[in-house]
Amino acid sequence: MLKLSDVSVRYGMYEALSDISLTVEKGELVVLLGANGAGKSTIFRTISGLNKPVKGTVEFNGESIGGRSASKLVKKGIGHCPEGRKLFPAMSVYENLRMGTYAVRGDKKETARMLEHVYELFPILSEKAKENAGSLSGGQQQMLAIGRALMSRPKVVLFDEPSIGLAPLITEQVFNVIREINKEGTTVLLAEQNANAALRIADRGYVIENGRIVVSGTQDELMQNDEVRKAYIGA
Amino acid sequence: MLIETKGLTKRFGGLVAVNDVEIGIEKGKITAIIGPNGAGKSTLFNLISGYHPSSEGSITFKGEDITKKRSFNIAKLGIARTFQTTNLFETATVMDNVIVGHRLRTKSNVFDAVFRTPRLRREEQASREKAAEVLEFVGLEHEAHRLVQDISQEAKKRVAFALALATDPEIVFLDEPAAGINPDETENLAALIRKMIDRGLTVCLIEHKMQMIMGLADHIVVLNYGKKIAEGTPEEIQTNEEVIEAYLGGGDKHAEAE
Amino acid sequence: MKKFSLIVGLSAIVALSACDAEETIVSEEGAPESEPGTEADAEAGDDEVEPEEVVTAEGTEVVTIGYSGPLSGAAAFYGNNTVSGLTMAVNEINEAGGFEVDGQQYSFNLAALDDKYLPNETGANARRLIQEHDVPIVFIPHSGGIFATQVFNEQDDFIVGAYSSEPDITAQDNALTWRIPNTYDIYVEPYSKYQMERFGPKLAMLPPSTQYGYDWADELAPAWEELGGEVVYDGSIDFAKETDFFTTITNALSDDPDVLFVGGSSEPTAQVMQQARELGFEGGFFIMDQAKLDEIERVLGDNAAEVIEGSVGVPPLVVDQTEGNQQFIEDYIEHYDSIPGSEAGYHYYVVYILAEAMKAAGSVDDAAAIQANLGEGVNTVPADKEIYPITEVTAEGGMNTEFRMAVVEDGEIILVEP
Amino acid sequence: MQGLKKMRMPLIFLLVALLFPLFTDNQYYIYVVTLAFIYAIAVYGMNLVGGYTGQLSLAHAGFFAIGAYALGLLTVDANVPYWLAFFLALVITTVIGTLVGLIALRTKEHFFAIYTLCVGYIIYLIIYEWDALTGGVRGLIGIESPAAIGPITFDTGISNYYLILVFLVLTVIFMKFLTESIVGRTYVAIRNSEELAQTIGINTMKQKLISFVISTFLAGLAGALYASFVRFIGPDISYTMMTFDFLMYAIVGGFGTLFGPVVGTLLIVILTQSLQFMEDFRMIIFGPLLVLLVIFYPRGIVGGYQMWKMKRAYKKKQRSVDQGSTYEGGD
Amino acid sequence: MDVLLQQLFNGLTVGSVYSLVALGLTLVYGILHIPNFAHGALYMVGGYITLMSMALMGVPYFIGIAISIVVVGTLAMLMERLVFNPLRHAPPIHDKIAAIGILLFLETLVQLVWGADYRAMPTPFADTISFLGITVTWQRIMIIVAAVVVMILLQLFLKKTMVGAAIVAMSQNREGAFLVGINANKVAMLTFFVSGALAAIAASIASPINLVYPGMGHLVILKAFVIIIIGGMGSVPGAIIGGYILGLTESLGATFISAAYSDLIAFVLLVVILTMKPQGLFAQKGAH
Repeated sequence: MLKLSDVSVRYGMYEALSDISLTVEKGELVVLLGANGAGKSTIFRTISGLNKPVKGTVEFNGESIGGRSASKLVKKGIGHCPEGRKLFPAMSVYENLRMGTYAVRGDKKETARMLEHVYELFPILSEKAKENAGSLSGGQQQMLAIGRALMSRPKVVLFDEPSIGLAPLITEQVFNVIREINKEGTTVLLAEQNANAALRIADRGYVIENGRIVVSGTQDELMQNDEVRKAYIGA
Repeated sequence: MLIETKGLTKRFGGLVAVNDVEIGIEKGKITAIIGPNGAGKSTLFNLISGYHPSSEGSITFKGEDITKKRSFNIAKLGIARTFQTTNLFETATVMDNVIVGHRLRTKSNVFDAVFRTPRLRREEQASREKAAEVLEFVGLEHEAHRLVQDISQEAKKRVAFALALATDPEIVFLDEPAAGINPDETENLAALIRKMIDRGLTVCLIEHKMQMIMGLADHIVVLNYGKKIAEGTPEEIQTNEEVIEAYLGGGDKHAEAE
Repeated sequence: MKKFSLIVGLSAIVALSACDAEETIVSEEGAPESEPGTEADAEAGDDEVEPEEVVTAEGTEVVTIGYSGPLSGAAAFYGNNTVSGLTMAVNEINEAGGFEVDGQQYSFNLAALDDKYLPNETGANARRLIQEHDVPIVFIPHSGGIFATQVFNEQDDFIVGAYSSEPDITAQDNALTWRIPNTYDIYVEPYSKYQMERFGPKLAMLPPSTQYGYDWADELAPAWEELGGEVVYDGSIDFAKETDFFTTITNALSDDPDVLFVGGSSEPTAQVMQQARELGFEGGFFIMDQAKLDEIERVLGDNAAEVIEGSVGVPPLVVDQTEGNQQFIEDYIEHYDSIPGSEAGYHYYVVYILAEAMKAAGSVDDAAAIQANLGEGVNTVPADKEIYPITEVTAEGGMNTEFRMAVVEDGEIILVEP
Repeated sequence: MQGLKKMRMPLIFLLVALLFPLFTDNQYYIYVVTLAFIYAIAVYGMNLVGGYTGQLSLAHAGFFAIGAYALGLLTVDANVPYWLAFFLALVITTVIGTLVGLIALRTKEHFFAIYTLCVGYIIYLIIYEWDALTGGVRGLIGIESPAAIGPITFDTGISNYYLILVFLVLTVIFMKFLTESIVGRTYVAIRNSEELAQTIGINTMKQKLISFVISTFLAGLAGALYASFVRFIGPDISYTMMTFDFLMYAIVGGFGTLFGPVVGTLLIVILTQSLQFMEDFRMIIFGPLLVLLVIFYPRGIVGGYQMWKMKRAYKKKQRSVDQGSTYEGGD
Repeated sequence: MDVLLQQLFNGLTVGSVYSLVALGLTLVYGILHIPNFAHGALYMVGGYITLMSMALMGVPYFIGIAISIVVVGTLAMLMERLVFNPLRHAPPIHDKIAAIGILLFLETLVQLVWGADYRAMPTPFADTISFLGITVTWQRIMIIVAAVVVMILLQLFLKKTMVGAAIVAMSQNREGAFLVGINANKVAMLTFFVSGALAAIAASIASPINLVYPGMGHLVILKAFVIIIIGGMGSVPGAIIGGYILGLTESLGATFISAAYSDLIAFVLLVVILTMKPQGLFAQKGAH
């Protein structure tokens, strides 16, 4: 459903991604592992149209989308829950969720259904619907970010390090929700530094180092692989 | 210990970015500060270099309390730093960028400048020589007259190093020196950092490229959630359960049990 | 980028060379042997801001007269009015074949430059007019520019044609200054008497915060009090700064004045008067001589009659028709499609006086002689060109006029003769 | 040798400036060029704090006016001897500049620009409204020409021209020494990144203040010269539009370059005069020109030229290095 | 006549105008972080378009305002496209200079086309009414009512419609806005349009009680800057409240302190505030 072939991205002179090829099948939960700065976020930003590849193709459902603008891609069904959440701090929780439907606004019924669903996944958001996003705790903000990404009814969602700065208990809760979302049929691509927790819910994974894919494999293969560990702490 | 912090804490609103951190940086050694994203590493740097005032705790440099000092005064004491993103003066030459680094060791004022006093001439000469010296040190002597916008990313990093070195520091704090450069270049930078130690400097760096860190650092401090969770040699860190958990995620044992 | 630098460079060169080219024409024109006519015409086109060209009489020597005033910027309207009078007179004289001085037939050329109301620009312009046109006189319609020029006009030997009723201008001990309008002090007493009698002794002052407005106020306040009146509010109103005149007018009216002193350009004056009426003011308006009752009437449209009732001011030219100015008013309306104000009227008139003074002096370039013969000039201007009843030209170079006053009674603008 | 070669253009310019009055007896040209020189001095002030230190100050017409009014009031109302008044005018401007700078420089970027814009407006309003002191909208009449220094008198246009040229040349030399020294480099470092400047040990607040004060000093100097040259001043000289004019001169010539202010000011002032027949159109050209310049050529004429020269020189040097000739550390 | 009441009312009138101008300025600042010095020129053009539509085409007042909204809104949009968009990566000093360039251009253009003289704008609401010892005209009531209506409509637009909310969203987090599918270019253009429209409305309703002339935007824009600094750069409620505060302060200040220096009040207020709080009173958090 999502396919990157030999994608390279540059920031000025620096090649942030070199010849990245990866695929995500419909319904899968795929995880990207790697240390900070390895290139995970750049992959995500390239898929969702925030960065343009200098080389290679990005395909979504067979259609080439490399270089398309982010606003068009959201419409096509790519949801992106970014690193750092990128919420609208002075808007209420409800308004943030409503903004999530921006690309697919119009269908009021679906929006209402989706809102219901997000509140189901994260009851706390329903409780705090009228509060400003900026006043929420880190975990709640992460939930809101996930919820907002879901509001556009994406076919595939990219979660970029959703566990950052979250207490372990909350992290687990977030991962459970991600798994649930995946089970409901949404394809998920997850970038994590929290490797083990991520692998536990993933079908497959890729390990990124210095902008390249160094290892890929199924959940089990990666769990046994020392490369994962090396990619993180250099040993 | 060249630099020591005790109970160092920084709060931004409700968020505790650095929480009761106690670290010591040994003279002539490479100390690395690592930790997952958002662990508070950069904030720690900002506190030590006087860029943010700390909420609690103390920082000493050679036994002197520098907690309340402003950044430019801290620089004068011999503490230099670089930034994650190098904000150099792009449309000036490398040399011009670096010369000003020695400004804090000079005393010339507007009066000296306008009347070209001997002091100014002396200090300009010193600044220029210093710049040439540090550029040679970082291996950029041949790029000295190019514009910064025309040199490579790695060379820019070196310019930033040179600028920091031109302040005649005793200790240099490097914030993600290898971010945004390719693996080969990373190697070269690591060599440069070692060279700095050989010259008697002390280096403290934040870095995410673990291979580089593990091969380079003498001492590693690991932060997570603003707290120091471990410190030790690279070997110790690599086998430290808590560190592995911080990086690879909770439930490691749990996962193996499955 | 390179391409762009090329374009910028080229345009700079073109501009500079254009500037050179212009200078060439000017110097040729300035040379005595140059043939007037075609070149003078081309010249006029260059310097003239007015789209209109000055005509030149065939077979005459050309005397260029200078002008520097606000032709752009906030006061451009005023500046253009002044120029319109000059232009009209110059054209008339030239069309009639010019004028004869000492056996030689001359025609006028007008070089009008813009100074945006800025004194330093006036200084530059005056120097330019001297250098490029060797003008015997420069007309300047604002006191800042006049003062800035008085610094060097004696040295450079040209007359300042000062259109300003500021008394200081003739108090500068400058031998080559010709003050064109009357100083405003002659209006003060009769206007005051009339209004005090008709409405009462309480005066609120709300002149525009311009130099002229302040000058007037300074003259008026003591005169009013001398007549037994009382100044209950001494303020000013800044048309360019105030977002809402109501605030200031409210304050001016808070002590229930009988008479309100207002003025400035006609549009804002009308606005102030109307708003004063809106705020319930029922007294009379004492209108400074800049604003024209007829223009105010026109701006106000339907409401005019009740607003301007009880006003006293300078008679509009159209009301103060004499044998001398009737033709002028008609011609002006035909030409500019608007009613001439006193700026236009005076500037029209002074060109005729100047021509006569030149005749009397027997020279078109001896500034001192021309200045000395201004009084003679006034006397010899043909009666059908006498726009205003000038009584004298003082030793300091100030022209004084017969007193005139217009009042609004029962909705009619009536001329009160002395 | 090399230094002389580098200064060739400016020296030619200086020579032309020195000889200019000998070739023309056109008082008008001399007057206009003198005015341009005066403005250029003020533009240098703006250039120092804006172009070098990176703080866009929009109060400069205000300081220009303070210098002018201080001189005018001291000579006209207080009858202070000219050169003493001149000196005092500079002191007054500098003191006010210091006070404003102390407060204004606490703000950054947009706030600083807006703040200084408002300060400039306050100065204008005070000059405009306080007519007991400043003569208000009437302005000040009859300001003295510069008093004679020994046998040299300044009562003609040409002598004023030379006097002001001397001040301009002094200003340029001052700026050259200042900006090319490590002191000036400090300012550029602040423009480039205040954060970085602090970490290399620069007390940015202090340095910004010094450069701001110098810039107001230059504005005041220009104002004082203006007052005694035009000999009449009104509130217009403190209006925002005057600041915008200065800014335009600086941008066209090259913001943050040594000769930009002279080039920009002379070019625009002369252009403005020669385009007088199209008064109304001028801003229609200059407005978009300003916009185009900042979009495509932010360093103006001089900056663009320098960039081009520098690149060419580097290429040359590269070539000579490639050819194995000895490397010479120039500059 | 009750001076105090009358002045309160006057302050309300002026404050309404200030608020509308400040609103446009604050919206643009919120989105693009540009202090748009050319906003005063938009205000001025707004006044002229309304006046000239009425004078030259003979359209009624309200149609004139509508034309003005469209024209000035489009002009503002063009400004964004042609000038500010190309400058978005330039140092912050550049967009300020460019804005000044636009200001000079527009002012001269208007002057060239329509002359520099003061012009009065006729209004269909010239009648006066008196109550509680104060006198008002229908035009003034119209100003206050129209301003409130426009503010409510704007608030509804920003709160209730997705397109309007996109403006707010983008001012709070640019990248977050991209990720929910907001097109940055479109929103920037829309914001400029709205800001131009607000300036046009403000000028059109204020002109009948004032005058139309090329310099009419100078002081208004300066004061609008003061307002948005006081109210928080980018804050919509701040602009509204700040506008009214300034309007009332000025009219009372002119009465009880000094008429000549009443214009100074705004600037002194600003200087005092920035002296104490260099980041402004309500520095927005998380918006940038």
